[in-house]
Amino acid sequence: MAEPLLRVEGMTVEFEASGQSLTPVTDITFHMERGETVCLVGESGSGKSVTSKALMRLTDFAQGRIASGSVKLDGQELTTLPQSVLRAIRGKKIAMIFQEPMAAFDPVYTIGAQLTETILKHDKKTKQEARAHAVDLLRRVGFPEPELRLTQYPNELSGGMLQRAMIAMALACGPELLIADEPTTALDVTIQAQILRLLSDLQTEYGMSILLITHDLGIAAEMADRMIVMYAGRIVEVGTADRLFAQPRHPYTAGLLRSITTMDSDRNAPLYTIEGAPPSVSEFPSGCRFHPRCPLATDLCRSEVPRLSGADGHTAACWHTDVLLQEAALPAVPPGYASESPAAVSVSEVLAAAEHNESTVTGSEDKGRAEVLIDVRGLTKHYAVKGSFGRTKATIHAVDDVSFSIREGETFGLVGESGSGKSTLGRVLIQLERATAGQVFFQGEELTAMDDRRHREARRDMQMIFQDPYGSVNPRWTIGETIGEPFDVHERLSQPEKRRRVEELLQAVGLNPRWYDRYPHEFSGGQRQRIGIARAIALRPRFVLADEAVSALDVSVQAQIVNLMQELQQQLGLTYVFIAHGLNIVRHVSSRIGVMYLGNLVEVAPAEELFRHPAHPYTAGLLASIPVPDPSRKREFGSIQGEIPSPASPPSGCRFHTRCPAATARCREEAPRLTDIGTGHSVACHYPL
Amino acid sequence: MKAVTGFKPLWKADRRQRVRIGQLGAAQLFLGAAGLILAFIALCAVAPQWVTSYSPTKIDPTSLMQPPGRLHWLGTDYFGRDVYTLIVYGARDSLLLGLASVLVGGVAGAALGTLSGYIGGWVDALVMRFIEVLMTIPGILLALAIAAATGPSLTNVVLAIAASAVPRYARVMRSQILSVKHRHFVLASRSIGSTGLRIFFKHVLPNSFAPFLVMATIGIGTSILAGSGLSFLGLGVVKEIPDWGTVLAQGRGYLTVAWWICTFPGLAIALFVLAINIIGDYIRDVLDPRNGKG
Amino acid sequence: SGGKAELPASTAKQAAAGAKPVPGGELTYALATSPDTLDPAASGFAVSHRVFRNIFDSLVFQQTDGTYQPWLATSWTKSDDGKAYTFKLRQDVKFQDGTSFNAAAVKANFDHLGKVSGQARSLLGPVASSEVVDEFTIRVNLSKKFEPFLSGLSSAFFGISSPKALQEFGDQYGKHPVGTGPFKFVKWTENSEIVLEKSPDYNSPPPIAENKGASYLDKLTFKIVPEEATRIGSVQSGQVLAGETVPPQNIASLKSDPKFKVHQAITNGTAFSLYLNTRSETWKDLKARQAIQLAVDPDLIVKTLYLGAYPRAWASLTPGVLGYNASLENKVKPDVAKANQLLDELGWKKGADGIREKDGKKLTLRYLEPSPNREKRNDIAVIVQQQLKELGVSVVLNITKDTATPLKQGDYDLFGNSQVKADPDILTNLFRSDRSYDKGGTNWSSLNDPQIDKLLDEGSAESDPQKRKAIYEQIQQYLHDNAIIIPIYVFPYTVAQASKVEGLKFDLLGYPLFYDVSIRK
Amino acid sequence: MTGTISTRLLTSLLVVIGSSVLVFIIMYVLPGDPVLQMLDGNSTTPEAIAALRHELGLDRPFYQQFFDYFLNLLQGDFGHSRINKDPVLPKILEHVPATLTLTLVSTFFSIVIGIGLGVLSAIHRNGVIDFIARFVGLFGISMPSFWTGILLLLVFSIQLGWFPAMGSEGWETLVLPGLALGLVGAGFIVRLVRNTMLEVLGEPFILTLRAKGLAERAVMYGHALRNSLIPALTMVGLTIGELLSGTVVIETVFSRQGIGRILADAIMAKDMPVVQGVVFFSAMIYVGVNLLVDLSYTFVDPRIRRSQ
Ligand SMILES: Nc1ncnc2c1ncn2[C@@H]1O[C@H](COP(=O)(O)OP(=O)(O)OP(=O)(O)O)[C@@H](O)[C@H]1O
Ligand SMILES: Nc1ncnc2c1ncn2[C@@H]1O[C@H](COP(=O)(O)OP(=O)(O)OP(=O)(O)O)[C@@H](O)[C@H]1O
Ligand SMILES: [Mg+2]
Ligand SMILES: [Mg+2]
Repeated sequence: MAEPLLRVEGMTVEFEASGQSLTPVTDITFHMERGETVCLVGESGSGKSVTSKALMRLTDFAQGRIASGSVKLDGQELTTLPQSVLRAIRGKKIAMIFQEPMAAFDPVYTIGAQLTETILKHDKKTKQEARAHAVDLLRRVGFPEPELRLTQYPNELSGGMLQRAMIAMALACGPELLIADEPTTALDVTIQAQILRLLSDLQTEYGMSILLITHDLGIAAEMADRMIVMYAGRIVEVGTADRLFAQPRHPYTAGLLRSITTMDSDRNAPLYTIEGAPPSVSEFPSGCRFHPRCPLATDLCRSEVPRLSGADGHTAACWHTDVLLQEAALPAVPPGYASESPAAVSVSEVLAAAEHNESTVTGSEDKGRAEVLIDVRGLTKHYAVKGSFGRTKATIHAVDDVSFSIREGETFGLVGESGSGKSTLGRVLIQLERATAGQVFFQGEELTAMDDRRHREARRDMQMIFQDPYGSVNPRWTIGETIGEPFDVHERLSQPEKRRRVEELLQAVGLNPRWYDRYPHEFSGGQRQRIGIARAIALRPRFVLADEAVSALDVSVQAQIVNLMQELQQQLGLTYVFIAHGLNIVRHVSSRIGVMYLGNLVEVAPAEELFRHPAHPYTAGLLASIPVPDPSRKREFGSIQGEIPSPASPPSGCRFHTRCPAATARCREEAPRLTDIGTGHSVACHYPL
Repeated sequence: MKAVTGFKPLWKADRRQRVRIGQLGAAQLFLGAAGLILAFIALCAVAPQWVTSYSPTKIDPTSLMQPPGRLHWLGTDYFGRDVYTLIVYGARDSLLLGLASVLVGGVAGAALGTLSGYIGGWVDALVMRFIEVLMTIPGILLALAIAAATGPSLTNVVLAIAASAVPRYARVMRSQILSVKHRHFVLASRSIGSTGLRIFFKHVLPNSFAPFLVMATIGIGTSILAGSGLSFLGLGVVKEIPDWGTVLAQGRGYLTVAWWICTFPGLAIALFVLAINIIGDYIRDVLDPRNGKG
Repeated sequence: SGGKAELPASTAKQAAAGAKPVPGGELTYALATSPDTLDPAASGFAVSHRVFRNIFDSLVFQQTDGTYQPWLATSWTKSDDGKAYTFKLRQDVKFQDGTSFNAAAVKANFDHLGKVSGQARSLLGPVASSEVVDEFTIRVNLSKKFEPFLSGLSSAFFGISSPKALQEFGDQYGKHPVGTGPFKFVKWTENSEIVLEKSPDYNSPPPIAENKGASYLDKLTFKIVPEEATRIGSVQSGQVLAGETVPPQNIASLKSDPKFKVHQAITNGTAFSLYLNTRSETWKDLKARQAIQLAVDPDLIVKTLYLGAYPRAWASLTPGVLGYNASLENKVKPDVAKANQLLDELGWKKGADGIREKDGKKLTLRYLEPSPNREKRNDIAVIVQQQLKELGVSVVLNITKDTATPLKQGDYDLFGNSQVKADPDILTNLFRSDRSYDKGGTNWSSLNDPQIDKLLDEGSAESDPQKRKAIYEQIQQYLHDNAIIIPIYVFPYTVAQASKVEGLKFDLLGYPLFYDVSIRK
Repeated sequence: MTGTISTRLLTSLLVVIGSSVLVFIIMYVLPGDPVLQMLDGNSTTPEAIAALRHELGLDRPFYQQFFDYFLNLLQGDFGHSRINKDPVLPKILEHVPATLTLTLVSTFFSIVIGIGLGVLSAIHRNGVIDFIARFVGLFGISMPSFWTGILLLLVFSIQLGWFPAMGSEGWETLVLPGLALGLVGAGFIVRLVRNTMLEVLGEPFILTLRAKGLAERAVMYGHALRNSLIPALTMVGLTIGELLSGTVVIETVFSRQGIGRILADAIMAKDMPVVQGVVFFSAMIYVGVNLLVDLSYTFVDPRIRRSQ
């Protein structure tokens, strides 16, 4: 057997920080063949990025080092090479693409300068040749006007464009190994599909190997020849994509696979979750690092580190693979895990205890009545972009003439590409901002006509969960203070009373009440999002707006939060508007879904209906862009082409006509109205599918 | 516990660990030294007679301009006063000058900057123009104007220095407020129905203080120096016991014959500024719960 | 310390003493402050005078012994009533702009006096008119007898300007001075330098000059260097050839260095003295003032601050001025016990903090002193503060740029001052009752004694030097007895120069004379 | 972009006018009698004093003086010095270049030293070099400029004779004062650049550059430094205002010409027209420099350029 392109043997990476050493990655062994696509998957913090950076010895710049093991590229040992030699390999033999294209470019140089810089560094070319090469590269990755783009600065390109440019830069010197570290997480589903297709096209063309790092199993399924699953700094499973999806040999992989929401998962059952949170680097558990969260864990797991074993290139590091393979399914709820968080106390219990001061509770039995809670009529929000002397330079049509209603107790999902106006609609809906035109009725009362004071009152009933679990809590407040703030504002509670209520809330969202006095930075993302939720439900609102409330979280944590939200909804009779770009999750939680495009609501339908029979070409395109976590259903990425136009000058007629495969002259001229096409399904399209 | 995408800013990483670990690294050593210096200076300010046995005012023609030695560690000045003793006794006014002017200028500047940044709109425009106007007025003119209003005194020097520092504080505060006021936790507080005032005092203000604090720690040093600049121009206050800056200004003519007269007070200022900076950074870290615990 | 090896010290000395001055070269001279204007009649600053003397000649010359010699005036007569002076003028002198020097020119200068406000007006006193008698004869009429008239005439503040230039430049004449002196004005870069160059046809040297023709120096540049360290450093490093007001602490090392020479020329006029405000509520009491007189120890001040380089003063006038009362020397000795006793007698009792009190009022002395610290006078204030503290007097220092306001409002108990003038009549402006500050005078002590007024008037009118002397001695005695002023020191104008600069001289007032200066190659 | 510039110009004008008015009021309110100060015991008569007061227009009511002054200013007439009757405008124009060059040179030194040390300090974070660089920077802030000035003068001019101790003609005279003044600003810049540099070095794009195989030098100076310049530039813009009047000390130490000294002298002498003129000019310069700084951002940072 020929020597593989890359062979990593027992690699351990250490970081040194003021005398303390951290080992985020331990004993990594894998290889990559030429022309092969290998996906590295795992939860956030599992060491994927560190692994990829260590391969290029980029960890050296972060006070890290490869403490042991070997990395051989083409038989050449990289771990002992001096930086000067390594520099000739970086960018030339191994190239890298990063997660956030916006942040990966130096903002003060043009795209062209940064491209040619790479070329000139590695290839003996004149400036002209380098430039010509750059133009060529940009054309390859699908830039319509490469010469023009060369002279532009990173901030002048969209995320999708930048990611293409990034790929062009990585390809500049014809690398043998391309490492792509979450290349599409920052992008829209539609763009993501475009980029992934580009990558696989280029791979065929250049015959290079790709190490694709992702936490989206859907992407892995679509792209990978082989997969590597990491957990807490160790590889737990390696195998071909097909076999790994078909028959995971490690409980963690199995759990991950189960916690994915797919288009066909059962909406009525709660999502499967791996309980607990991934451990932090400084306190990795002994033995098998997954054992605290593993339903199969035994004493052996706690004390001994399992080694990768298995046949036919499908290996797993688990003591109980055989048990896993025998059992049809894992136990639904794993037994108590050794984390500090309390065993999930039933929400209903906790809330029942706090019931006494609330008179009206709309239980789940009211769901059927389906009264209209919120009615939105012709809602419009324009932003004026101010020039000098207060002149309006441009008007951004963030939300344009949107009408729909939300029924009591339901979850209304909002989807659409980035910039389509979802958040704006949400903000105007709960009156965090004033609408430019249109009305919002809440329980029949017109919110848009209230004064500030009345608004603040009305806030009791309308709450919001923010996307960003880190930024949405005051870092200087203890979580108790944060969650208790609504009580300070609306109910003058005594200190002990407030504390009691907050502790109940903490319990309700699955946090330990003893953590009242802790600061946000001491919590994980998922835990912080629970804090946000606790704050949102503190005043027993009727309505909660969740704007990308789970987008920033890991899949497994996402599932925990979604379950929590749904449980709360049932207990408290909440009505949600759920904004997300993960379509699968929206489908799972929503009863009805609205699709937005460039400020317009283009389609509204019950969730199942929308997914099964999308009527708008845009909806159909969106759905087609979703990667399916099933390697057996690999398809062509048949997604929408191009990018969303600027909301400052939206296209005439149907705003989607510029990207619509079925657009006609009529679409260019006449804006379609949202019309009912039966079974609560409305669409704004002249030619619904 | 925290998920990290890409490399986190490194200095942050190591600072956090530095504080967490609490082991005796170079940083702790500096901190300790800074603490000692400040404690000593504070002692000088409160009870100078404990730290030296000489009189700061006794004029002694028999020991003029003696170089540093056993009797006079840092030498004597042109009045025959012990330089070390001068520094010790001068600490009080120097501290007063540094702290009071930062306090006055800082409070005024922070208030203006806060007003400007938080309210925005025409208030912002107005305040910022005023700040700019203030910046174009030369410090000496302000010093004179203020001195003229009430006669020359330490208070006036403090006011003058404070007045010319106002723009700096205002600008720092404003930009910080501007960046904090759009943070999500502010929006979150608004979304639960908090009033503007509440949001301001509970969320915006506490989170805007760090850069201001850094600025203020530097400001203490510059204020002492501004005092010496005024003395240089003859606008300072002549007191029985001069502050460090004044000694520096008055002793400069003796640099060639008695370098120690104005070098040691200068060193005293430098050490003080250094210590204040180290402590200032430390306080900033401690005030930030992200660094203080864990 | 040792001489240079290649040039034995003796040879150098020989060259200095024997050889004729070598013409040529440029003298750079560092001034401590900047002149305000180069229009002699418009200025009152000593520093301006130092520059004027080179551009302008005067009608008469006052010798260091106080007598007068002809200069631009060849001879003069005084009328019997002492109110008219007639001058015969030199006929061969030309201004630097080519204008002829004559009686009309002198008259133009007298007329110019009325348009500006400098020291010249007070120096010349009651000048009523001037008339051209013939082309080279001029008569000046005074409204009353004024003995210091010739002294005023000899001052460079009444250096004779070209009438053409006066006419031509009007308001701006101060930037374009033209005289008959040995140097003509080239340029003045404000705050930086004043450049003069040799006037080649110069033929009107003062009587004491050794040189008779054009100046030896081609160029004379005054650099304005306010910072002491820079000024002295520049002399030491050779960047200027000479610099004025060497601080006492630098004198010793410069003196011992053979590469440099230090001159100390006593400036005449009034000694630097502390003027006690006799109108002050607290200090109008003679005993109180005497206590101060006994408690302040000028010897200590002179020894500490000036390292003995400045002589201690005993009387209001400096020793070089006519009428100096030498009998006052060593008359006072510090006597704190007696001073304490005097204050006790007045009922000022020491309080807990060591400060005396009476009727709940603390015994304070408001010490007014202009800033910056010229001639270390602010340091004197600090010493006096310490000395008086022992007496139980709290001295409140008001050291400020703006002395005008407190002076005008009388908000001070003590004010330090010295003045430069060759004639004892200087005391009129200092002590005559009508010469209060707000009226343009300098009666810092707010003295209001008809007897003194009378003596001052007599002094200015008396033409017999012996009688004059007696009058001024009497006044000084009075000032001492009544503890009006406390004389501290006599200011020696100190110049450090490179040894190769030769022939630098000083006049009666301590002003440098550059005409005879030459630079050894 | 043009819109922004015109707005900036307009507000700048407002600032200049505002500062003129404020200075006028300050000068008016300042106690002290300019006439008495001018005569200062030159034994003139009360009549002469009154005449002078009248001549200077000081006997007129405030509003009249105020309007007269600004009406004249509108016609470009800055008036005459009260002390020596010099017309103010030429006087200022004569001195502005010296101050401006000094300011520029010292700014140059600030930037070179500040950025140099700041970068070194960031690159060698927590190392010996870092410590030294930071200490030098702090020392710059903690010693008054006259002290450093005199020290430089004693060493480089008097001992070594490398540079002249005084004067304002020729580049040689700019070195020492520029350095003395520049060290102060450098101290601030070191601190600033170090922080931003470290921040920038933590940015993801730095990793990209390294992943491309670029040499460290290119990463540090070509990319990280350029990205760290904006805060330093802002700082410079702000300190220039302070520098203009702050030059008086250094101008005095090095016997340089300059509006700093003119201003100080004029303020002490209550020479209102001169004070007004100088402040007017330095306000203009201040405003102009900050305009330039803002514009220069756009050269350093394209994000600002194109977004306007
Ligand atoms: N420079 C560093 N110094 C110290 N620790 C580091 C450093 N870089 C990363 N780590 C730690 O290593 C662990 C693994 O990080 P890594 O970035 O590889 O995770 P990841 O799997 O890529 O996660 P994500 O999906 O969030 O990108 C994290 O806990 C992180 O805190
Ligand atoms: N305050 C504002 N001022 C100006 N424009 C704004 C403002 N807020 C939003 N916009 C613009 O309005 C449009 C809609 O933005 P919005 O945030 O509502 O989109 P979104 O659908 O939530 O996108 P994402 O998925 O990225 O969150 C965007 O083009 C955005 O740039
Ligand atoms: Mg990562
Ligand atoms: Mg959004």
